[in-house]
Amino acid sequence: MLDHPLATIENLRVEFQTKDGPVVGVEDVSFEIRPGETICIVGESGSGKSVSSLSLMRLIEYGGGDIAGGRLLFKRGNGDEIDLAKTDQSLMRTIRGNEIGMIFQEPMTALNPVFTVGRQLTEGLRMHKGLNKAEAEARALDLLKQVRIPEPERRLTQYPHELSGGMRQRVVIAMALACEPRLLIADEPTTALDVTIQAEILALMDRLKRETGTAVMFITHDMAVVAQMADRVVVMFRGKKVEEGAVEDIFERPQHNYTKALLAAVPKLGEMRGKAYPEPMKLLGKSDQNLDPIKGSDEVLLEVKHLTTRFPVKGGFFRRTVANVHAVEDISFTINKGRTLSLVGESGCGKSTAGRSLLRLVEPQSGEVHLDGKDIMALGSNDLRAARLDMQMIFQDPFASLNPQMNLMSQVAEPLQNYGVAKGQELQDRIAALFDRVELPRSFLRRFPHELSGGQRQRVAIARALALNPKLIVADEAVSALDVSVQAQVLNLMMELQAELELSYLFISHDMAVVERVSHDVGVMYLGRIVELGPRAAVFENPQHPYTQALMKAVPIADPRNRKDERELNFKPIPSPIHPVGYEAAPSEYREIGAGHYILTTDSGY
Amino acid sequence: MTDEIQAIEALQDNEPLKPHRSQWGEVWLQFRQHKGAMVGGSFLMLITIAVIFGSLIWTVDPGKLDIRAKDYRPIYTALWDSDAKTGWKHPFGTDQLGRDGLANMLAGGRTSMAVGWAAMLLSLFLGAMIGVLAGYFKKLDGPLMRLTDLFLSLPILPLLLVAVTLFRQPLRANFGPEGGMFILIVGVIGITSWMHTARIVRGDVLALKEREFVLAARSAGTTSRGIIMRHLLPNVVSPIVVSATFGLATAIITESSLSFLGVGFPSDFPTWGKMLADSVSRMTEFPERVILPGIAISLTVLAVNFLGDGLRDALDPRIRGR
Amino acid sequence: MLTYTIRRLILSVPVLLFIALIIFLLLQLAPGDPMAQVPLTVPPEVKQKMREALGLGAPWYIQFWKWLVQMFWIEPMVFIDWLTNHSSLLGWLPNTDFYTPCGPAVDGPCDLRVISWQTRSPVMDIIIQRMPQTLWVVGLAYVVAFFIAIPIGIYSAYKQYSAFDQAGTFITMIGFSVPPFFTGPLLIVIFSVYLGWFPSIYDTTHVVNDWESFVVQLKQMIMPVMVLALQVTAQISRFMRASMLDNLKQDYVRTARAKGLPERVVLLVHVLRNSMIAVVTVVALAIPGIFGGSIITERVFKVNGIGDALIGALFASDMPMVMTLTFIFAFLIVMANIIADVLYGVLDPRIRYD
Amino acid sequence: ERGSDGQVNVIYWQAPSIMNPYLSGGTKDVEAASLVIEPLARYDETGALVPFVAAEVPTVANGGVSEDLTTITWKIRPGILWSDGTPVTSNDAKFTADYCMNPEGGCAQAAFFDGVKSIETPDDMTLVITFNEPKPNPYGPLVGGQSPIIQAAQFADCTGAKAPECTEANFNPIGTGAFVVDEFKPNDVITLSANPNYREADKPKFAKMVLKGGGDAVASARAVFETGEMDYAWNLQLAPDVISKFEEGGKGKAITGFGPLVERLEMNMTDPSPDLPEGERSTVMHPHPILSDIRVREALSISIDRDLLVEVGYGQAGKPTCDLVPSPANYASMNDFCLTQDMDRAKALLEEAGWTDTDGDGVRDKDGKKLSLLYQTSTNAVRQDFQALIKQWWEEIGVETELRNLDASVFFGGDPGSPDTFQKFYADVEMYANTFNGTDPQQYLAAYRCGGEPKPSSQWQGENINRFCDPAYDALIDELGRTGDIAKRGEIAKKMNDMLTKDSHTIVGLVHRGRVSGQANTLGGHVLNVWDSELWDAAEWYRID
Ligand SMILES: Nc1ncnc2c1ncn2[C@@H]1O[C@H](COP(=O)(O)OP(=O)(O)OP(=O)(O)O)[C@@H](O)[C@H]1O
Ligand SMILES: Nc1ncnc2c1ncn2[C@@H]1O[C@H](COP(=O)(O)OP(=O)(O)OP(=O)(O)O)[C@@H](O)[C@H]1O
Ligand SMILES: [Mg+2]
Ligand SMILES: [Mg+2]
Ligand code: NI
Repeated sequence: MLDHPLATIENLRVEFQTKDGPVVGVEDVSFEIRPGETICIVGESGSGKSVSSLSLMRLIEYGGGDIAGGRLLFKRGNGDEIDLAKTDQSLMRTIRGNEIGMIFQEPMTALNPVFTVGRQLTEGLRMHKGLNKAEAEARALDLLKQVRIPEPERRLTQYPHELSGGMRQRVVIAMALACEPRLLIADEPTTALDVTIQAEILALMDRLKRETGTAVMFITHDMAVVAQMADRVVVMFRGKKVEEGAVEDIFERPQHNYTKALLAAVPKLGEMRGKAYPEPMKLLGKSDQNLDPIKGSDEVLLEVKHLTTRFPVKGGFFRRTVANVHAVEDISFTINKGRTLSLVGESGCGKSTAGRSLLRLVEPQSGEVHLDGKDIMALGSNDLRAARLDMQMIFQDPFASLNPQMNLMSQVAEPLQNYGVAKGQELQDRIAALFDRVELPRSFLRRFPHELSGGQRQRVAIARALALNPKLIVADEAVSALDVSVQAQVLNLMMELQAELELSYLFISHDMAVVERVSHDVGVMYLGRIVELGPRAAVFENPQHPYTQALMKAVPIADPRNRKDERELNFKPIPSPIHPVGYEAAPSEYREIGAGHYILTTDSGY
Repeated sequence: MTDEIQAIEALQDNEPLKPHRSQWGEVWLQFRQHKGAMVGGSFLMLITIAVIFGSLIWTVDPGKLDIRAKDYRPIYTALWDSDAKTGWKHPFGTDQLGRDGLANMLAGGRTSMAVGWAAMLLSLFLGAMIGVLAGYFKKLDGPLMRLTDLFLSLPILPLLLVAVTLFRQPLRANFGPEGGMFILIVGVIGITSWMHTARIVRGDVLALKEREFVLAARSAGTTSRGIIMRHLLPNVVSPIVVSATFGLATAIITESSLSFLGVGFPSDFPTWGKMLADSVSRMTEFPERVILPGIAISLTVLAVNFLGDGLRDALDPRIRGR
Repeated sequence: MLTYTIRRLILSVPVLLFIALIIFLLLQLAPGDPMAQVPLTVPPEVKQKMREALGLGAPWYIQFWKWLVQMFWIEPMVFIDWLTNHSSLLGWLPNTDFYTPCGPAVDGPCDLRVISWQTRSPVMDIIIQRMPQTLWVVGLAYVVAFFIAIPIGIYSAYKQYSAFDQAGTFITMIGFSVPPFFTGPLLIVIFSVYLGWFPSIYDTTHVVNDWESFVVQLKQMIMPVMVLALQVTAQISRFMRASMLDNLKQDYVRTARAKGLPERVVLLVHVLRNSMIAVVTVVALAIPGIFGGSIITERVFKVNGIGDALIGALFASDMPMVMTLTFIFAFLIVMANIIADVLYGVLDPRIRYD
Repeated sequence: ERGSDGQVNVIYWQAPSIMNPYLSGGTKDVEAASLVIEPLARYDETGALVPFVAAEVPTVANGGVSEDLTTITWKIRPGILWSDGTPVTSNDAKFTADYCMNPEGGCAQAAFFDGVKSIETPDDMTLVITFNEPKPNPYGPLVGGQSPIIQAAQFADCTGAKAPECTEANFNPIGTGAFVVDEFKPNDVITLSANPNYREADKPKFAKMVLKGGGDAVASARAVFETGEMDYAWNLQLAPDVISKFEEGGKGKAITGFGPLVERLEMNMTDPSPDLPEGERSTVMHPHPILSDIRVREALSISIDRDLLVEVGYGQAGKPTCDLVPSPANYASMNDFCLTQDMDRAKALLEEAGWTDTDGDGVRDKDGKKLSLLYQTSTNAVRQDFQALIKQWWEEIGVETELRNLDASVFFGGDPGSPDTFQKFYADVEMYANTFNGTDPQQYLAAYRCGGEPKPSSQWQGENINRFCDPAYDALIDELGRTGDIAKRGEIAKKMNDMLTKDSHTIVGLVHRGRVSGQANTLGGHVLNVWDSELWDAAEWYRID
């Protein structure tokens, strides 16, 4: 009985029509998913993971793709087996959302900007489960609580753009889980999430699987997550399945060269223990690597003092300001030339807002930002533009931050043209070189954002930020969507540039292992404040703030035999960063507990 | 298991690279593949060539009155009515004063097309510019939109009369009676018809500028000008294209009503709109006199519409190649 | 956004005054003479006397000031008096008597209302007299147009380049590019002359009080409504289609589909709401048009509504009438635009006003 | 039987705005008012006076007009009642005259009361009007559709500056005519019903009349001829082929009548060149460089084929003419010098005047100046056809012509600020039609007095549009004013007419235009009258079954 697969993918082939002729998204993939099983799909970025899953939903047609061959067998709730590849869309409609749920990779664009979260959540419930409005809302609230969104009641009435990247992702997850589907396709569901919440979500999925027998098709690049979750693993590479097997087998006895390379590239927490400075990763198969630690300089590049950013919360028909989101509350830090400061912290704690505030992409309420001695806050719009030559940003959601109507060449060329750095042939060469460095084929220069996989888009965003050789790069989850092999390359690239050009990074990430590898200093944020700030070694090896300690504990380990127990996780609910208009926040005060190692003494809410 | 793991090479192109094309190059390429756009475009081209060079082939003077040959029916009437007054001398018939229909269609088309296009482009330019500026720059929004309100509420007729009073003489002196009139008409139509476009574009821009890629462009140091030209305008082509189609039709029709007000071209200067308007009273007897210019206007507008569809699709990478 | 709305409303006062001033100056500057329709047999001296009697001799700022006083002080008094004395809504209030009409039997100070030069009667009375037919005909035409255009726009976007879409494109484009001064008489020739179904002349004195008279009313409205609706439908459906097309390719549509929502909901809820943002403008700009009437259609079918009053007044250079009508029109435009802007904010939460 | 024929529908495509002709002067308003209020006497279709409110038409013969032509005595018809039942008295008539002569009232018909010295009412039935000087034609005040009698009681408080404030009275005047106003919707529709106190017990035959306004001439014609919705349509100024096509509808016919209306070309005797400083353009300071030469004017005139113009533009409703005064017979010269087109002579005249085509471009020139004219008129389909035809003929004789058409409200409006009024005449030739009231052309001809031209100092007002000036003509004007004998007057007037046309070609007559109206076949009793209101005989109308 158990051997009766829920879904079988046989020789799937998907093609896309582009103006340069057809492109093969998936060449030949076959695997099956059994009820109650979690199958993880890992693989190179762009290998066809998302395309396979979209094909299973038959949504690929709407994106310009075409199932050119193969069968997609699915066993329905009533026992019938149908070939999804041939089912008509009206029948698919009763399957989608109800029997197969899907979590999308890019949370920003996946949500309708003009409807409240609550509306979008309840829709499917009322549709498939026939709930009335109140019931559906109750269930939606329940779902939001399950995905651990702080203040779920208020979120229901908020609009997607008012949520942080992670919160949006969790809304999308909640939406997919809403109808308790029999098959859940999760495309990088935890990519934008910090470890604590990731752990919660994984636990939630696990519970779902155990309790309702839901099968999960889990797409991720994060080997630690694979190790924690998977029953079986499918490895994909360049449009083909290259390996499949039980999770222990894959981890312990990888067969295919790619699988081996993948596993070898996984960064592990604790690897850097005892080392004072970050150093590039050793890449397999490459011999001529420079693995010197990157020291950086003692010269201050960026100095941030008492930075505070708040967003108004609107209510009522006329959407008046009723309160403020204290997204960033009195944070101060400095970054030296050639060094990396990482910001870690729970989703929604204000990391992105802090990064954006530095570039004044959102206007901070108060505070000072000095870049290389220049007072950023005082600049007029022209000077600000000039100043941005020295600081660039990689956005968290690469898809949303790329103009859908411009080809990648033009998008990467844009900053160069803006500042008149290069022209003509030189410009093209530079961009081609950038593409080489982020490991994208040059033919992609002619493509458009929607024709790329998530990871490929992210690499374009990185290339764009690197184009100008700025002094400071704010990298907001810059490598989170990349598979580990590419991630390692990109991280190495970033460090290489740092060593060469004395670049500084403000590195925003939730991946503690990555953070450990790249940073000189680490700031831990909680509810808009930095609760702990200090040299990486000090913070990682000797976390003092209770929140930091909890965070460290939640980091998953890439070992299938060492799974974390759900019971180990216990997090406090996150308090609200929203305060009524006129609320005075207390200033942040710190205690120095070691050389340059500070912890917050003001009540942070944790 | 000690055998060396091979490094994973980056994805390589397996075909030689095609040369890079600019954004507009891409659009053009795409545009050329759009069936509707090509049909519309070639039709428009045909009409344009016909009205520009047609008079070289059909050399009859459109203003020439031949009262004996008045009220000729178009040649096709002979198909069902052998008694009809037809002849190859006047394939499209003649009007009540014996002016040749075909020659008038050609000459009228020249004026109508010129006025239509020029006025439409002017109004689009004004509309798109004001709309984008108002939507993008918060400071300009108020003043520009109030300006739009003002223009929307100005009564057109007095405005026209004032324009004529003030500008006809100087324009006539500088550009001749017809050239001066052309500028005046185009100016007047353009200036009184940009407001819808402006408001629609502004509405779209207001929403667009909150998108993250605009933020990203700003952080990449794109100037406001660049953001407008590269990121906002291509994303608002849809409404602009629709406005363009309507703008063309309205301009052609408006031109004809202008000449009633004595603001338009001299009465012996044919245009499609005027031919249509003049013949309405003889609609039942000589339907061709309304239908021919009517069809010409409609088809031109239709062609522009298809062209616009093509342009929009061409600018939209998601529909490309499909 | 309430502050925004209030600010806009307050700001609209000087804006409207400014618009009034500009319109007034424009009308002053425009050539044209209220005596143009007086036959040439009337000697110029007499015409000059008549002009003076109309108050044309006074400098423009005095004329403007007079108009302002009449429009914003005296007319409201008349209106309040009417409300408290005659209207069923506020008739229960004690009768007020702010307005002292001029005319026989009154000596001493009296209030002069805005008087039309053509008819020598209060402009407001004429406007009120003409409003019903304009609202009936033009209003109905817009309503019909909305109800036809929105579905057409949605469906042709959804099935882009289908036969339906192509046919729709064809018809709307023809419909728009053929002017009403042609379609109007065409309909009359077909339906009034050949078929004899509908009257070619609209009877403004017709009173609807039973089914039969309602049918008569319907018959006389059908043709003007059709002519107008054709134009409006063309416009709105095109904008609707374009806007829908833009939104259909967004990612959230995929999410909505992934939820298993039926296409109807995907289109009519998710895409439509986003598309409406652009269409709201078109609709909002059309609303003043309903009150402004339609010049050509009203003329062709002799509906004699507001549009006809305006064009008649323009040709007769009836300054007070033109001024008042255009001002009311300007007022409606400003208000409609405020509503549209507020609606943007409501429809699209990303748009921020403060 | 009064009211036995139900309802009659009349369409005026220019809708009446007011029922008081003293406040409007617009033809449509005068005619609508004529249904309700009546003058002492009207002109009939032959141009003869017939008494209406008066008992008879006073003449020198019957002693009603004094021998010295300075007083006229009217007797009110006995027993005549206002529609409210009160009797009409001479006091009403006197009141009407005072009403219009009030300098603050801006009376549109003030010209009819010109030269009135005093008005007395010796008794309720007698009205004596005394003039300042002998009036050869004393039938101005209170005669004809333009100056009907209004009720003193109704308008008592509406005199002078207060005149416009009496909306109610202006819309619903109490009168003696066949109908009374039930509802007046300005510029839209007037509903009237039979006057219960009308002086003839069995009239009017129609119980109701609806006078609908709006639309255009084509639509009105259609309503009468094709759909039959309307019984009578006013002023169908349409091309003859259009009208005859409509008549095929079979529901009605076009009726025509001729007054003194002449479509003419006016030659500008002064220089309209834009190069002149403002204030000197088109003034007597600068004679016209081309048109001052009579030979050019004559050439322009005789190169026109008037028969063709009539055929194209007016058909039955037009006759070719060379005159300014084409009727009545007593005053009409009936010149025929221009009636045959003579291109050769025209060319010869131009040659003679020194205009030759030296550069072979088809346009004559002299001293390096082209023979090029700007020809303007008001916008109207027939006029545009005329322009096209005339331009063609002129180009044939080597005259380059630029056409301009202007909105009628601007062209005929006297706005001194506009360059486009017919008075300012910033063109070389202009075309329009004009006529005179009643049957006497004295005032009409008097317009062409030296100094009577529009000029900056007179705010561009004035009737001498051509800027014609001839002392001999001025002398004739004075003589005509003094002459009472009808035959003698005719002679003088003809001479004056000839001076303007045949002898100088200053005014080039084109078409003697008639009025065309449309009448349903089922409407009887109507005679088209061009000398008075078209609705003058509404009391006689009846329905033919
Ligand atoms: N609409 C499209 N048009 C053309 N090519 C496409 C399109 N969508 C995807 N592709 C291509 O198909 C391949 C597979 O993409 P897919 O999105 O499945 O990758 P993925 O495995 O999900 O990668 P990632 O981990 O980076 O998200 C990629 O090479 C991508 O460039
Ligand atoms: N435009 C906005 N309007 C209102 N609130 C906002 C807006 N943008 C962000 N917020 C709020 O500010 C807080 C911080 O958001 P931010 O995006 O900085 O989080 P983050 O740390 O980047 O989280 P994540 O890791 O999930 O991306 C959140 O509570 C979010 O809801
Ligand atoms: Mg993917
Ligand atoms: Mg973030
Ligand atoms: Ni990750």
